[in-house]
Amino acid sequence: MNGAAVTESAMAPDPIAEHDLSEAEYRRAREILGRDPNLTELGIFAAMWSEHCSYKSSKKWLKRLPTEAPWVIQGPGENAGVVDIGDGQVAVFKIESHNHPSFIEPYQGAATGVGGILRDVFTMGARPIASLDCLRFGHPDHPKTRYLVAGVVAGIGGYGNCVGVPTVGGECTFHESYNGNILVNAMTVGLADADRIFRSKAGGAGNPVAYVGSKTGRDGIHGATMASAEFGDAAEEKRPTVQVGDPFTEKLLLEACLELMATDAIIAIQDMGAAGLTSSSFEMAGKGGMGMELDLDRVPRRETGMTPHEIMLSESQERMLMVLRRGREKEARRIFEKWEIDFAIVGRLTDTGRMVVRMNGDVAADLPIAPLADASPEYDRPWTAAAVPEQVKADSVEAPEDLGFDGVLDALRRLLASPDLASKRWVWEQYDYLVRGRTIQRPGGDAAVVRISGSRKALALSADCTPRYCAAFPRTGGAQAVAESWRNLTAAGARPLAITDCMNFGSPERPEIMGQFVECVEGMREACLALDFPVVSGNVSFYNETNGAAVQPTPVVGAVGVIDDIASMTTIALKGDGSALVLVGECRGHLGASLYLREIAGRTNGAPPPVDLEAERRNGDFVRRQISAGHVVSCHDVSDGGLLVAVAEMALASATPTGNMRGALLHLDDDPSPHALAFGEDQGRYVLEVAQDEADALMAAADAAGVPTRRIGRCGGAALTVNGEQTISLAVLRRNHEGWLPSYMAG
Amino acid sequence: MRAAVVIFPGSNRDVDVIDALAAVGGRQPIVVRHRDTELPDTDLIVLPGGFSHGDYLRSGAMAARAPVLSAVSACAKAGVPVLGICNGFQILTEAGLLPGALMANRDLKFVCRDVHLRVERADTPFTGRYAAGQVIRVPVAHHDGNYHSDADTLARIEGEGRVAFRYCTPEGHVKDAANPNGSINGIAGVYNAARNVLGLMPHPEDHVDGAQGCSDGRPMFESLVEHLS
Amino acid sequence: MKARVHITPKPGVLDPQGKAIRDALASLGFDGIDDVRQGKYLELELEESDAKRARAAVESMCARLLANTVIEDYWIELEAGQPESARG
Amino acid sequence: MKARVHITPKPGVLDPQGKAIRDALASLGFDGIDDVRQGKYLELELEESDAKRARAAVESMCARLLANTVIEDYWIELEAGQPESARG
Ligand SMILES: Nc1ncnc2c1ncn2[C@@H]1O[C@H](COP(=O)(O)OP(=O)(O)O)[C@@H](O)[C@H]1O
Ligand SMILES: [Mg+2]
Repeated sequence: MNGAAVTESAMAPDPIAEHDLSEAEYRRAREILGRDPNLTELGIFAAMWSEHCSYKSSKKWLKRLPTEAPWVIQGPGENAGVVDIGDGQVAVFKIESHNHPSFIEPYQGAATGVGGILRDVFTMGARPIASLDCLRFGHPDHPKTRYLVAGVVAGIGGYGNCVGVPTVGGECTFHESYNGNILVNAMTVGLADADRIFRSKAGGAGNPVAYVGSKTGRDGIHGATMASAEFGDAAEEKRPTVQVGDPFTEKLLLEACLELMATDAIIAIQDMGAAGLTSSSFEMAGKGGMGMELDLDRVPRRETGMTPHEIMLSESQERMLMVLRRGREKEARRIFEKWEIDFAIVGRLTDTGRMVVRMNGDVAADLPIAPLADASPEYDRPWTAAAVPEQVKADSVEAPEDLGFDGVLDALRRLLASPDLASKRWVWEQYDYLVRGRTIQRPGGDAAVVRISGSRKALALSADCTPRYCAAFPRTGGAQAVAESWRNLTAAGARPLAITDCMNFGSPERPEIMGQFVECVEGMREACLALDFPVVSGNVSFYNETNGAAVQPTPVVGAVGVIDDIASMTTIALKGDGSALVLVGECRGHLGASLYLREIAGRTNGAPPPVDLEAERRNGDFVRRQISAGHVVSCHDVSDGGLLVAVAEMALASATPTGNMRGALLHLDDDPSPHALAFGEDQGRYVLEVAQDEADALMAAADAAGVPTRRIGRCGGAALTVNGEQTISLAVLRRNHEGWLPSYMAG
Repeated sequence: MRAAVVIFPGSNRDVDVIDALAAVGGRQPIVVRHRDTELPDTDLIVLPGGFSHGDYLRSGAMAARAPVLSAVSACAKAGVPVLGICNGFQILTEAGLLPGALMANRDLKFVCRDVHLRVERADTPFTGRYAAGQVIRVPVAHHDGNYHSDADTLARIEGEGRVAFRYCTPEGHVKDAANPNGSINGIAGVYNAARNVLGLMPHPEDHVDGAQGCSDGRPMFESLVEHLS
Repeated sequence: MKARVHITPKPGVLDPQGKAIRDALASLGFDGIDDVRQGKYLELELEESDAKRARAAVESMCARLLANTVIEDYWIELEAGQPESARG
Repeated sequence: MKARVHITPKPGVLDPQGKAIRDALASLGFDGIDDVRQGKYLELELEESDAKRARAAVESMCARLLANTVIEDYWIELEAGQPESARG
């Protein structure tokens, strides 16, 4: 063991605890090594076996998710998933969380989250073409919420806009369970040629290992700061653990990597994400069953006096590790120099199966790779099943009149102005959702649509989760998240292909939280199987809790579909005058766990709406067929807030540049009650706008396919009218819908 | 039309304008890079949008000092049309080819949305296919688009009819409420004295094709094609 | 009384702007620049005329809003006749 | 030698940042702030040890890149032992 490391460990008060290794894990590390690990090695063990890198609590359950389909080219296990979209092209995508850093420093935390997910995608050889962001904030009245919203949104825009990848969609909701733990999930989708996908499996002893990108600093080094020999007293000042993003360098790194990827110089590539150099080097070598030697003296650094421990664990952003084909170093270097990006050969592959890290002529770490990379711990954590929630009967929920409101339309107005349903324009207008010129469906609809240049094709993208359903009954909530994303793609006329997921939960060490996780996964599994909608990538974020209060279970689903001909894309905006409005799917008036219940009736109890996956599939397939046959003028799925909210959103979306809107005249039955029909959140439903003279045929076709439909009214006027009596002007609805977030943010 | 698109490290709306030029002009533009000291023989030079050098320090500041700007400047003097869009506009002002400066938006946020522009004159290489006073709809996407100049300069460019576009309502009224960034006099774009150099913040190149939801930007490229043929 | 506040990235925190400025200066031929750090500079015109109270107020403004102490350091100078230069 | 460069909006040029900061401070209950101006602050670590030459170099950096004199003023301080504070 080398001198420096001994000194370091002698100085650390309790290296094991500081590194967050359990006693059992420490014993295991000793067994693997046959000796005590030094400090650097200990840091490596802790990083590789951290929940974040090893998925030790979630592995067992994630394996349950279906990951295969004929169109899946790469499932989970690489930097991003890959699906075939025809014509020799693939979509590459993944979602990732940056929750904790965004709470500490909202701008930089969110910005670097975007940077990380972009790298995951271009590491695979794909050019990023769109991003989405899923945001959950604390209660609007919580003193930190406004500051966090402002910082996170500015950070996402600040990074994505600069790199030049359009941010085309996402979510933004509020709940007190996120007061001390916001969620910031970012998803990126890229485009590549099927025969030019890059992976992280290293091969070929003797091949050089290249480091490219920003210099390494002490950013984001985990654990309490450790006094090191070099830092002594000066290091008393808490070292920064917050990373600062450099989107400009990311843009250059992206262009340089894609340029090098057009050659065949790269054997394997991996971005330096969590646990930086450690995880990237172990993963590449581990996957190839290889060994690796790293010479840390050659790692570009921007600070002096860095220890091997710090260099191995730094999470400085905008960095990549690559294994090159021997002899191609010059060519690679030339490309990175052209783009003014640091390039250094920092090691080589060996066939020893060991990671040997050297610095200052000493061996700083010498570890077997396989036991760390593959044989990481796997826990079967105890979990408890969620209690089955009571059913809330529709006729037990007060009508708006009974609550002192002027009726269904006034409840609608209030719902549209509630934080979760209010327009998120204030958010997305800070994002460049148009850069690259290929966005043909902007934020505000069901799915964003990005055209694939040189073809008639487009990708449809959506990200969804309804945490209040997951909290009420995780299995249903998990299934619902998958179903809703599938429905959003369908509503745009797309063929859903696959999903990526971001599982945001509290501590898995608590059986009830573990239970939420397990049951959400099971629900997702059922939906993925029923809808032929496999999971190709994902991310788990546990420990989202403060003082024992966990976030609502939030399994966010990011979905990708393809539209074969953009001529048959639909949007949610009403278009015709007098055309028929047809509801697809069954209406039961399910109000349990609904927004009506929470925002209007002031209660949060009840079971979430059941998700009938067979009906979901039947209804969605029917809608998609009708869209591609050209029978649908506009289409919107029914989700949060129910039917009346969906129709109102269609009317509001019809606004012309001068502010004119198309209204609708609706008819709602008394069975079970108008407000249950208006605001019930039954699943598997869509509102279609259909030309009057095609409506009967469409409904007959639905009947034949076993799909329930009913006429709910027609387009017309500049207001929403219900049952010929109640009317509300669209201008009023618009003011309420658009007004809440800007006025909230103005403080 | 032989067009050259000048790319700086951090340009990112290069693809948008290259697509637009190719679609309207029928010919793929030539790409020139920031360190190049000479430009190919060309009819039109375009500085695209993006974040050159990250827009660190000031938007467009570092790019404006790049070697290629001397060549752009020489061409501009020789009368070649030069179009700077968004970051390109910022670069042209920083380089002194256009008057004024682009400061942070009034409300200090990035803004991406469609705006309406009043075309101030239709007798330039860039606007021949529009009518003077016509209102068009194109998107903006910027953080620093707040046009500013001192009073004398402003009086001069107004007096010389060098305002190219102003933010306006759909009906053509220049009003604060229609101004996305606080630009003085609602200025969205300006010409140089000879009117062969145009800088503007909005993105006509993102509205050239019906699939993009609107094609009000297309006539700008058609105007150039017509002017140069 | 005028307060001058300087806000700079903490040592060790990446400063992409500073780095880009150094590179740009080098490409303009300005050599011999080892490092550039970019920060913010604020001038506050205060009604307060008592230096002690003014400093306390600005100190609190920095901690609560002006600086992001996770990644930034700040210092305050008061200008009432003669400039001060102590670190806040 | 260390050079400190201050870049501020010219008098008369709108400073939306400064105004936003003043409003934000007011909403936090900090009254009695007549005006806030926000500028940039750069620290340059120079190899040059001669103050005169250093100042001339930084002066030229400001004129050529660091400041946009259409909207900004700047001043330079050199720090080599004792701080200077003359306006450049
Ligand atoms: N954080 C965000 N970033 C970008 N777009 C957003 C964001 N939040 C919401 N949106 C957009 O607002 C629209 C409505 O969002 P949402 O209610 O979640 O839609 P849906 O119910 O169809 O899933 C969508 O187009 C969505 O992409
Ligand atoms: Mg939807």
